Amino acid sequence: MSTQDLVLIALFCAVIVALGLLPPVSIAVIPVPVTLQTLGVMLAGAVLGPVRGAGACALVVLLTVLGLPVLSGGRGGLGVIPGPTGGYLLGWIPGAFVTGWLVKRFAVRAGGRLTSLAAHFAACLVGGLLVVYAVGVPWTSMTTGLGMGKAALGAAYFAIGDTLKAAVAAAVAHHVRRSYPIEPR
Amino acid sequence: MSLYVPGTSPLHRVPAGWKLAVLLLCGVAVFLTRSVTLLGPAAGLALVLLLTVRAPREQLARQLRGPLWILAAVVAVAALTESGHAALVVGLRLVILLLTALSVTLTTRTSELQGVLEVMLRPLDRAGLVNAPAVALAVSLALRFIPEVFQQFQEIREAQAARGLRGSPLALVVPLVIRVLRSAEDIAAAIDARCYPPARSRHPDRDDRLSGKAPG
Amino acid sequence: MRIALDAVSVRFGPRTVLDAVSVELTERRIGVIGANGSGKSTFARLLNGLVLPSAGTVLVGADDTARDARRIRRRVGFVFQNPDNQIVLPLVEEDLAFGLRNTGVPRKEIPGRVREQLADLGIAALAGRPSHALSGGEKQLVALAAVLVMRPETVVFDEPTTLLDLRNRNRLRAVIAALPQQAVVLTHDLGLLDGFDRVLVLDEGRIAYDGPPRTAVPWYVAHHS
Amino acid sequence: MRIALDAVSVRFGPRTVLDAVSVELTERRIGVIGANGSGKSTFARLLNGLVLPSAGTVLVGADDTARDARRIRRRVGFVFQNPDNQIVLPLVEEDLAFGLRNTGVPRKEIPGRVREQLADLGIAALAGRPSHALSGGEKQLVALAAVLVMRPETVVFDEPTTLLDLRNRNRLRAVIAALPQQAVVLTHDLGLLDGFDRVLVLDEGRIAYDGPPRTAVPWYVAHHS
Ligand SMILES: Nc1ncnc2c1ncn2[C@@H]1O[C@H](COP(=O)(O)OP(=O)(O)OP(=O)(O)O)[C@@H](O)[C@H]1O
Ligand SMILES: Nc1ncnc2c1ncn2[C@@H]1O[C@H](COP(=O)(O)OP(=O)(O)OP(=O)(O)O)[C@@H](O)[C@H]1O
Ligand SMILES: O=C(O)CCCC[C@@H]1SC[C@@H]2NC(=O)N[C@@H]21
Ligand SMILES: [Mg+2]
Ligand SMILES: [Mg+2]
Repeated sequence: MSTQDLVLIALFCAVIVALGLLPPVSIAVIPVPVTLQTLGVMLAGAVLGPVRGAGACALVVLLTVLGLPVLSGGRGGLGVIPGPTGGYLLGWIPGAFVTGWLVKRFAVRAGGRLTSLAAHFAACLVGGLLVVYAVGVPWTSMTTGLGMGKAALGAAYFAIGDTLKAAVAAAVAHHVRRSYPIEPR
Repeated sequence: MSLYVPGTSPLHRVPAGWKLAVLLLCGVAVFLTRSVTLLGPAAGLALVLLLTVRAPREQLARQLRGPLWILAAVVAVAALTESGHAALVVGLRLVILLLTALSVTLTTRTSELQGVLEVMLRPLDRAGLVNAPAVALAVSLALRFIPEVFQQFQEIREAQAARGLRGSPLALVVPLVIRVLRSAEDIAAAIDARCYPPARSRHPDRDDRLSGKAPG
Repeated sequence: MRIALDAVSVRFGPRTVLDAVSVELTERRIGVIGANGSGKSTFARLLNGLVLPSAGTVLVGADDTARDARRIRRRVGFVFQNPDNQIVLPLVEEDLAFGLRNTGVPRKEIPGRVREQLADLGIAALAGRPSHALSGGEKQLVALAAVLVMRPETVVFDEPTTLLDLRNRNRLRAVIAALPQQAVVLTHDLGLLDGFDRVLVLDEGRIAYDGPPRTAVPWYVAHHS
Repeated sequence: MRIALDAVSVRFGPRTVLDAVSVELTERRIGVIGANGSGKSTFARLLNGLVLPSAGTVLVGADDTARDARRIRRRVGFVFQNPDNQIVLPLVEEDLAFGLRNTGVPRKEIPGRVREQLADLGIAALAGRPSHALSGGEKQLVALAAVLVMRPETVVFDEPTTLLDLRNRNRLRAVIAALPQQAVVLTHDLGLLDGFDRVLVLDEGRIAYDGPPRTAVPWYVAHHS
């Protein structure tokens, strides 16, 4: 891993954190973490590629565990992991990886504007949504003792927002690739 | 920017490694029982522990507000679909985990935790699975650039607001990401110029060409 | 426009960066000078609500920056010390057009105004260039153009000449002199202030001198070195 | 140290930014001046392999920047135009210590050398401050300190005075004059070049003039405005 890879990992970690510092787009009154940070997670994968993207997310997890207030609403600390959303947070790592892998495999060489956008969108959706939930939901079920079906309610709650975020992430990644291409890795 | 609250409470004085070990045990233990007569007093103990830390009230509120809402939702679902007992067990378990973990977080410096991290990474480093100094550098770099990136974010938003745009995520994030990619080249060069990685690293000097962007 | 600071302090944690500053800015050409770290950029950021006072109030016209930041930002253009954060679209001409589109300037007029503004600053040739691949000075001029093309009522310049060569510095001086609007210029480039109406000298977060450049600049030079 | 450019061209896509430049740099104090966009920063980045030639070769001592970039970067210190990208750790003193730790300076000596370097530049008071909360000029001085504390054989300065006030500009002039090493300084601040051994004037990617500051600076001023 070159120095530049390391720097990109740290900087995208910073982007993910910064997205959490923005005033949250609160969908409901309940302060459940509907967070722009998942946009950053998808971007990390889609722009940097699988390895560095996953690295950036792993770094966010590490900072969280080290007790830094890096999650939305200035939360952090060890307690997040065994909490009900801990699985989603951990799911960011494979989520970014899968997003990046799919982008690298299908989206980079996609021909037209629409194909490229669609490919990026699909990658963000599969990685940033499906994979993240695939870790998050069983985790919620485990830590709360609720059945999988009930734990999936949470995922349903996040899904609309996350689909929108995947669309934004796809558009951003597409534009960035046009005006400042770097090779996904 | 850490959550650490300076202080001299008993918990402040326990070495970080011990606190983490106990926390881990606690995490396993709460799942081994469904007895309310055990979990109840344990939750009370966890609360007392948190109070000995003497953290500022706003700090506690910020860390607890979100999780407590989720907790309430989970307990409500459990009570409605299962039983009162099940709901109580779930609620107590989560409360114990939340409060003890928070107590550790509030009383342990980031640097101490980094120390523990280093110790834990050492065997992995030796086995060639992780590059521990690189992880340490990544953590420091992130800490350095979180405020910087946030400031850039605000300035970009600012510049756009001044030019009549509000809340277009695309126009906000594209320039930010491009800036980040560009500055990564310079930052990496600055780090290399200061002789990173250190000479005795396991990773021999590879001449990894810095930028895919450089001509030639 | 009348900008009024009333007993404004700015603190970052334990550090007091501006200390009970009261001043009323009504002149057309106002310079602000002072040593590194004296509080100039912080002062500038107060004027459009990017920094809010820890104590005291900042009024821009009749608006309070703590409450009406959004409206104020449209009236007070801001040229940042670092041009990188200010250029938002991939091509220079797109970037200039961006603000105009947002404020509802008729589509047909936009290319003309963009061209005119670029020509004004002598950078017509940069129109089609990617904005992230400009040299330092080129960026600074583009960032400036992007603010001026919006024709704000007041323009705040935070060190606008740092990356410019001789010719562009002179051009900028002429551009500022010809601006119909009020201009507040923070700079270490003291020559830029010739012909200004008023110069404030900041020192450790207070206004240490306030007068015409004829007396303020020598005062600063004498007290500073 | 001897730095030799042999028929070096740099192209970015269709644009030729440096055009078959051949020059040998052996003097101790070398200035490079030229209009905005003339190719100064690109020239500087060639010297430590941050930009690689599209054609031709750059030799630093006996090393080719296209092959030995990493080794060269340890010998050629580089002070960037934008200090933000150069301060890499959260606290000022940590940032200066970083390079020293990497080169295996004994742990015990590091704090002393850091303090000494900060004091040399008159910024001892910044030691414990967080890097992101510095003013522009403070950042520029810290970035400079972080490079100088490494004691490289050659130091390349890309516009080192842009954000500095009068006092710090004079201090920097004195620091450069006193440097034991070779220094290559790219700047629009022509006064900085007094007493230099040699000044190159770049114009649209070529060396348009090459001589002592006594003749080169007037030549540039005459041809440029
Ligand atoms: N966000 C912040 N947090 C803490 N301190 C800050 C912050 N921003 C600025 N400062 C400090 O406040 C002081 C004034 O900063 P400011 O940027 O206003 O200075 P300035 O006069 O513009 O300096 P320069 O000429 O170097 O640009 C500096 O000492 C700086 O370190
Ligand atoms: N990565 C790049 N891609 C395309 N063009 C570039 C790139 N970097 C620089 N340029 C162009 O090359 C030319 C020379 O740039 P350079 O930064 O070397 O100029 P400079 O002399 O340092 O200017 P300044 O005084 O404004 O800093 C400029 O016209 C710039 O737009
Ligand atoms: O902030 C946390 O507590 C950890 C992350 C939990 C957020 C998850 S990620 C997927 C889903 N989408 C959101 O917007 N939030 C949740
Ligand atoms: Mg400033
Ligand atoms: Mg330059």
